[in-house]
Amino acid sequence: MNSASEYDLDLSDEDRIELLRTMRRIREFESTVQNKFADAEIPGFLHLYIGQEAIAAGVCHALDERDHLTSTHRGHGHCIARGLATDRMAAELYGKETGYCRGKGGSMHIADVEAGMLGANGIVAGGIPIACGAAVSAQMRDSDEVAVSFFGDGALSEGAFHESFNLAGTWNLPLVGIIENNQYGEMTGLDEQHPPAALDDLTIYGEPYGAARDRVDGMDVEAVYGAAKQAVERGRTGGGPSLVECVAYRFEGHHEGDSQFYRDEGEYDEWKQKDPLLTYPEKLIDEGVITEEEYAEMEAGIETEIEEAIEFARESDLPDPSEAYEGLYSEGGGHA
Amino acid sequence: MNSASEYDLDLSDEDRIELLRTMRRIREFESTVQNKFADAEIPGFLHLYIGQEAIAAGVCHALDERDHLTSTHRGHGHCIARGLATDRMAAELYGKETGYCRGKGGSMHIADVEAGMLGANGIVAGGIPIACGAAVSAQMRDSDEVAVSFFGDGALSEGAFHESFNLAGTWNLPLVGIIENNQYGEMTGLDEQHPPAALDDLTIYGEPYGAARDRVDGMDVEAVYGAAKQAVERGRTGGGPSLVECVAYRFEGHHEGDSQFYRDEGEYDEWKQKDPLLTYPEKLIDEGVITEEEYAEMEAGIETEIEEAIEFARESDLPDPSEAYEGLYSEGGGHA
Amino acid sequence: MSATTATETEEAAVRDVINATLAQEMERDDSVYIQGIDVAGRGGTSNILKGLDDRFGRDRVRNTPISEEAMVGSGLGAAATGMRPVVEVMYCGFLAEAGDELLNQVAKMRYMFGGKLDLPLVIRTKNVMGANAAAQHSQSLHHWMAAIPGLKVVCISTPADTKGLLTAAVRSDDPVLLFEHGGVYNKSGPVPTGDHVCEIGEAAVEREGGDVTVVATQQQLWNAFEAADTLAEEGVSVEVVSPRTISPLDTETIVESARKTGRCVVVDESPLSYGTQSHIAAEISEQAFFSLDFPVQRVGVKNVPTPFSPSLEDEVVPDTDDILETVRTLV
Amino acid sequence: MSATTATETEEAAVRDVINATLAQEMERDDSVYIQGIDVAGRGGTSNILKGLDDRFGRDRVRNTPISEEAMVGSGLGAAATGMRPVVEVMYCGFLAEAGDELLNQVAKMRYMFGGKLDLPLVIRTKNVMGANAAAQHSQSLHHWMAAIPGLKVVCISTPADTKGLLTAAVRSDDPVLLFEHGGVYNKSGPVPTGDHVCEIGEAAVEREGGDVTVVATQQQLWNAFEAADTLAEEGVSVEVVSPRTISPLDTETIVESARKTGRCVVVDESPLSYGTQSHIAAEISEQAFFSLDFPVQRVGVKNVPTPFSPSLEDEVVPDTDDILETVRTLV
Ligand SMILES: Cc1ncc(C[n+]2csc(CCOP(=O)(O)OP(=O)(O)O)c2C)c(N)n1
Ligand SMILES: Cc1ncc(C[n+]2csc(CCOP(=O)(O)OP(=O)(O)O)c2C)c(N)n1
Ligand SMILES: [Mg+2]
Ligand SMILES: [Mg+2]
Repeated sequence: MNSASEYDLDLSDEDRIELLRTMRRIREFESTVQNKFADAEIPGFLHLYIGQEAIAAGVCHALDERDHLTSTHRGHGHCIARGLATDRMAAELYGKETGYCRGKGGSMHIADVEAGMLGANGIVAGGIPIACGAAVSAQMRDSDEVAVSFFGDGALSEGAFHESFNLAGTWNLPLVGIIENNQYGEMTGLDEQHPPAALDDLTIYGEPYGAARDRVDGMDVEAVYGAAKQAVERGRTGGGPSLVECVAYRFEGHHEGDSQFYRDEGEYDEWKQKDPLLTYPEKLIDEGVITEEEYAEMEAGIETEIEEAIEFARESDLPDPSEAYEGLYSEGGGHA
Repeated sequence: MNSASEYDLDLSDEDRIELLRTMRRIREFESTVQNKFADAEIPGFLHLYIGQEAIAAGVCHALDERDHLTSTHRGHGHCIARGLATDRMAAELYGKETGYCRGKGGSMHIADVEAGMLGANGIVAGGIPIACGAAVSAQMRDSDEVAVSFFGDGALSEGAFHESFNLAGTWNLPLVGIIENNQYGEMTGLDEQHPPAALDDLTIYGEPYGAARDRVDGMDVEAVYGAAKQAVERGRTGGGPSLVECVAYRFEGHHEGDSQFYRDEGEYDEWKQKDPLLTYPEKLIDEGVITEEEYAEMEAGIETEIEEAIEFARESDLPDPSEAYEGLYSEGGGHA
Repeated sequence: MSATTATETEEAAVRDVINATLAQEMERDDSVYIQGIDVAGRGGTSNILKGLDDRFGRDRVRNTPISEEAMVGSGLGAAATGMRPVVEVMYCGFLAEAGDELLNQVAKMRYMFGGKLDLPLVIRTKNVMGANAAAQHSQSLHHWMAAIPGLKVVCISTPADTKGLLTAAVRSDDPVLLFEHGGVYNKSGPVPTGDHVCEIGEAAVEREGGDVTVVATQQQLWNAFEAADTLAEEGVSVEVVSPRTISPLDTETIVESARKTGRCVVVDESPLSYGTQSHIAAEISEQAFFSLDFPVQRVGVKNVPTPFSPSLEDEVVPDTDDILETVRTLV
Repeated sequence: MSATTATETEEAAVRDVINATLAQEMERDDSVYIQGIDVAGRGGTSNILKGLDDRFGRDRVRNTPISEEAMVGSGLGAAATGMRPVVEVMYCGFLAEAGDELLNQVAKMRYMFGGKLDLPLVIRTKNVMGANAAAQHSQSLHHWMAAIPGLKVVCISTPADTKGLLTAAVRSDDPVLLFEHGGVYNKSGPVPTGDHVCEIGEAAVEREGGDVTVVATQQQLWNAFEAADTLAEEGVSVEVVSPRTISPLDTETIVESARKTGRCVVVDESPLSYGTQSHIAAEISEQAFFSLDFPVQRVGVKNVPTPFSPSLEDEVVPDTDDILETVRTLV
């Protein structure tokens, strides 16, 4: 597993502060909506990203505006890292008409295609073929765009992953797969879901496809950035697909309401030591990149942002029931 | 690519004659039905196995009665090697009520579950999950049965292959995959269908699953037998899944009617040198295992067998139209 | 053979009946086993299977990787070779991941092979509507599976049915897709205590009535009961019919009721185009044509995926008011 | 907007019209490309695409590995990012391999994302019945796709339709599933020479008549023409309606014809249970109820997979005689 030191990083102080800010914004958004969900303000499912912030932040920092990405059921972090607005995200979670999907999608389906965000996805591995298609499109249009797909360790067992990477290998597509290994698929550990041969290094799944393989500390945002940058660069310059495993941990339940009966004793505490929102601020403060005061200020600003986002969501209207019949087709609704 | 000499073979003269006989019977059956198809006696599709006989013969020789197998659209060879009767096979091809499927299946669906033959399959990779399930069943019943799935190089691009082998690796199932690499999927060469990383050794697709990998000369029946025996033994003794690539060539079109525009100059002739029905009889005669006369006699007997099989098929009745509504469920037909 | 008559009953919720019935069948027959995502530990996506792993061991309650093709396909292979698998597909929308296995393998294997092969395979899944789970998780897909000849499709609605139909499904030598429903798991009612088997392919007249027939499934059956109560107060006598099996459909029972009342409403959560309602309405319209006073009315989803927002989902998913309103147009 | 009126026509077979229309659209718009198994070289499974690879290059006529999920899913991703893919799925039964992509991604993406996203994706596939191809290859599945809100489903039947509907499909900003038919590829007829676009969602009255309405699709439309000729000789005037688009269905045109004739037969190759016929019959029965003299009759497959043997397949697949027989019960 690679740490940041294995990569040739080009991060300025501003960049590093930006990485921290992104992670902090994700964490704040997630903790806040977690509370609102507990208060029954937010309907439906909620899969929190808490613990995995370094992955979204590190990867998205390596992307350009022109790139495309697909996400998962655990997608808020990717959206925020991609630059989506937290108020419209919150509004979507609340099912409001001001949300990114006008309330039609909710937590599992936030998308902003104009921003290159081809959607969260409620289907495990559902985003991978779509990203693969964005990579085909990028290649055919002779652009140097790259398509990045985020997915969990569990998604590696779905045929959709294999067919997409096989196509990407065959066509030499600019597709970057980011495996977020958070140790579990739902409430089942990795060892029940993968052959022993794969457990130590999930990127082995990319071997037949000729994907460039990399395995990094997913709790270290700079390591993730380093790996992602290499993979993206490779895609951009015609080097074909890559598969990057980010080894991390999910601190909350699979979804809100999960009793978390399955965690091993001490496991949580051990991982908690590596929480990027403990370690990275500390590191940047230690290294003098940011002062404690500045960080506190950043945090306060973010708290305000998220509070306002929630306020925006709360105050927005629910869509008019008639909207249910709009938006299915280019010409509108669904009646037939 | 392994030749026979890499394996510890335990073939008696009788075994070797049996292997020859099986291959010869497949070839005779195939050439005969090819003619009958050309004469429009046989309806539907016909995918011939000519050129690949050594694979079915070698693999099935390594199996016991209690084992299970699944086959493909190109399945006649597997059926014959498994011991199915050529008359009931021919009858099925003719759509007659005496056929293995009472005329309901035809060439692409011959099955004899009692004989452990879980069916040809018109869906590429369609048999693999089924064989995987037979392997689950074998394991759960504490039997030492093994499930063997034959499939083409093309099937490796289907999600069904990957999900099945991933499960087999995770559960350590007695599943043996036989890749019949005949250089083409339909009319498209391997290089358009697989990433460069896989072209030299298709068993790389089994790597993430921890499958034992073996690659043999699929034109050499003894080599195939040797590889299959190892893989089967491994499955039988709790060693988990294997993936064996048999490198071979299909001498006829993808299906009858194929113009074969896609073959490279000289390619056919080169492979023809390795035709197991030229080389193996020669070898056994050279080595004194069988005399020329005995082989001629064998051939004559086989010709008679297949002629009679065709006669049986011709003389059998087409199923009564009312039979169309029988056999859908345990209690009978399909009306509802 | 008709539904076994069982006199003793006890009150139970659908979710507990599923658990108890599976336990009963696993006890009865060693070849019955369960596989699916998180079926051990968590007890399946709705915790329905809680405790079965401890009771029957991890060998018979098997967590699979997230691989629906392999889950369903291996279930088929195991069913063909001596086992009786019960596969859980968490949400019905995930059935599509095993589309080939369902359409081309499970449904066709016996027929294609000449009818000789028993395939005792049960696939349990659930329809979900009204839980703000959005389009991929909020779906009703029994109609989609019923459109495939070769699959028996059962929808469970009441606790008693649950026992009878699940028992029948596990004992059946044919592939049965059992659609549970997220909105029905916590419904309680009397359940026969003895051996109770409902014939697959038999509908039930749940309430007798003379004025209007309401054919309804799952959550909508409970809405239909509610509507029938309200209408009874208004002096309208509603006959409520539960198809129970969607394929093969017991048209006889449904048509008989339609002939009697001459007025029918079919309520289901599939889309109005090409959904269950259309087929049931077509059968009634054809076979009870000369007895009908009014056209058969269909209540369902107006051909959109299920939207997430409560205000939208409430609009889209039929409720008791929709049934009331529709019945009132007929009387 | 109605079908463009084009006066000049030329005789052509459906297979050639598909080829020419795709060529026309690829010429017109650089973002149109084709992908599928063996589409280059062989020209697709029925050689329909012959020559397009030479003309437009291998970059725009792309052979894929045998990976339906990736074929359809990548088509979707490309459609969402500026391209207009035309994906060939060789036989309609293979659609099930891309079940998730069709049900959960292609059909729902625009809606789930709030309606903002154009998805100009065409999926061409073919129904096959009557070719002794057995259950997995001999299927008719337009009803199965039509049951998914969010997919536009088109069935082509005549050469003129082929041009009009395929052109519309490629230019559409919505996902369109185009069902071709093995038994229709070689049918010839007049085709408008100019730009010819048929509105998706509009049925066509192919022949006017006053006594009976026959609604028929694809191969069965040609059988219906034949039946109408025979019946005309017997003095029965048949109106033949081609739905053309199966979803969204033009119920207006169909119901109007039913109201006029009062007698209807719906002929299609989907199963009688939960097939196209049931939905069309339900719509007619509901909307033309008071104009109908007899119940709507459905002709289709009696709920079995397609058997291989000619004697069995002939029994199962509707033919002109079945139409004749059914119409005669109504007059
Ligand atoms: C096709 C499909 N099967 C099952 C599910 C149910 N499901 C939702 S999340 C999940 C676990 C996914 O695990 P992983 O990919 O590791 O992502 P994580 O939740 O750990 O982020 C499962 C099984 C689903 N959404 N889609
Ligand atoms: C799911 C699916 N997709 C496509 C096809 C069409 N098809 C039939 S055979 C074949 C080629 C298979 O290639 P391979 O697996 O190498 O087997 P071979 O024909 O060479 O024996 C294809 C694409 C199919 N039958 N099933
Ligand atoms: Mg995970
Ligand atoms: Mg091949």
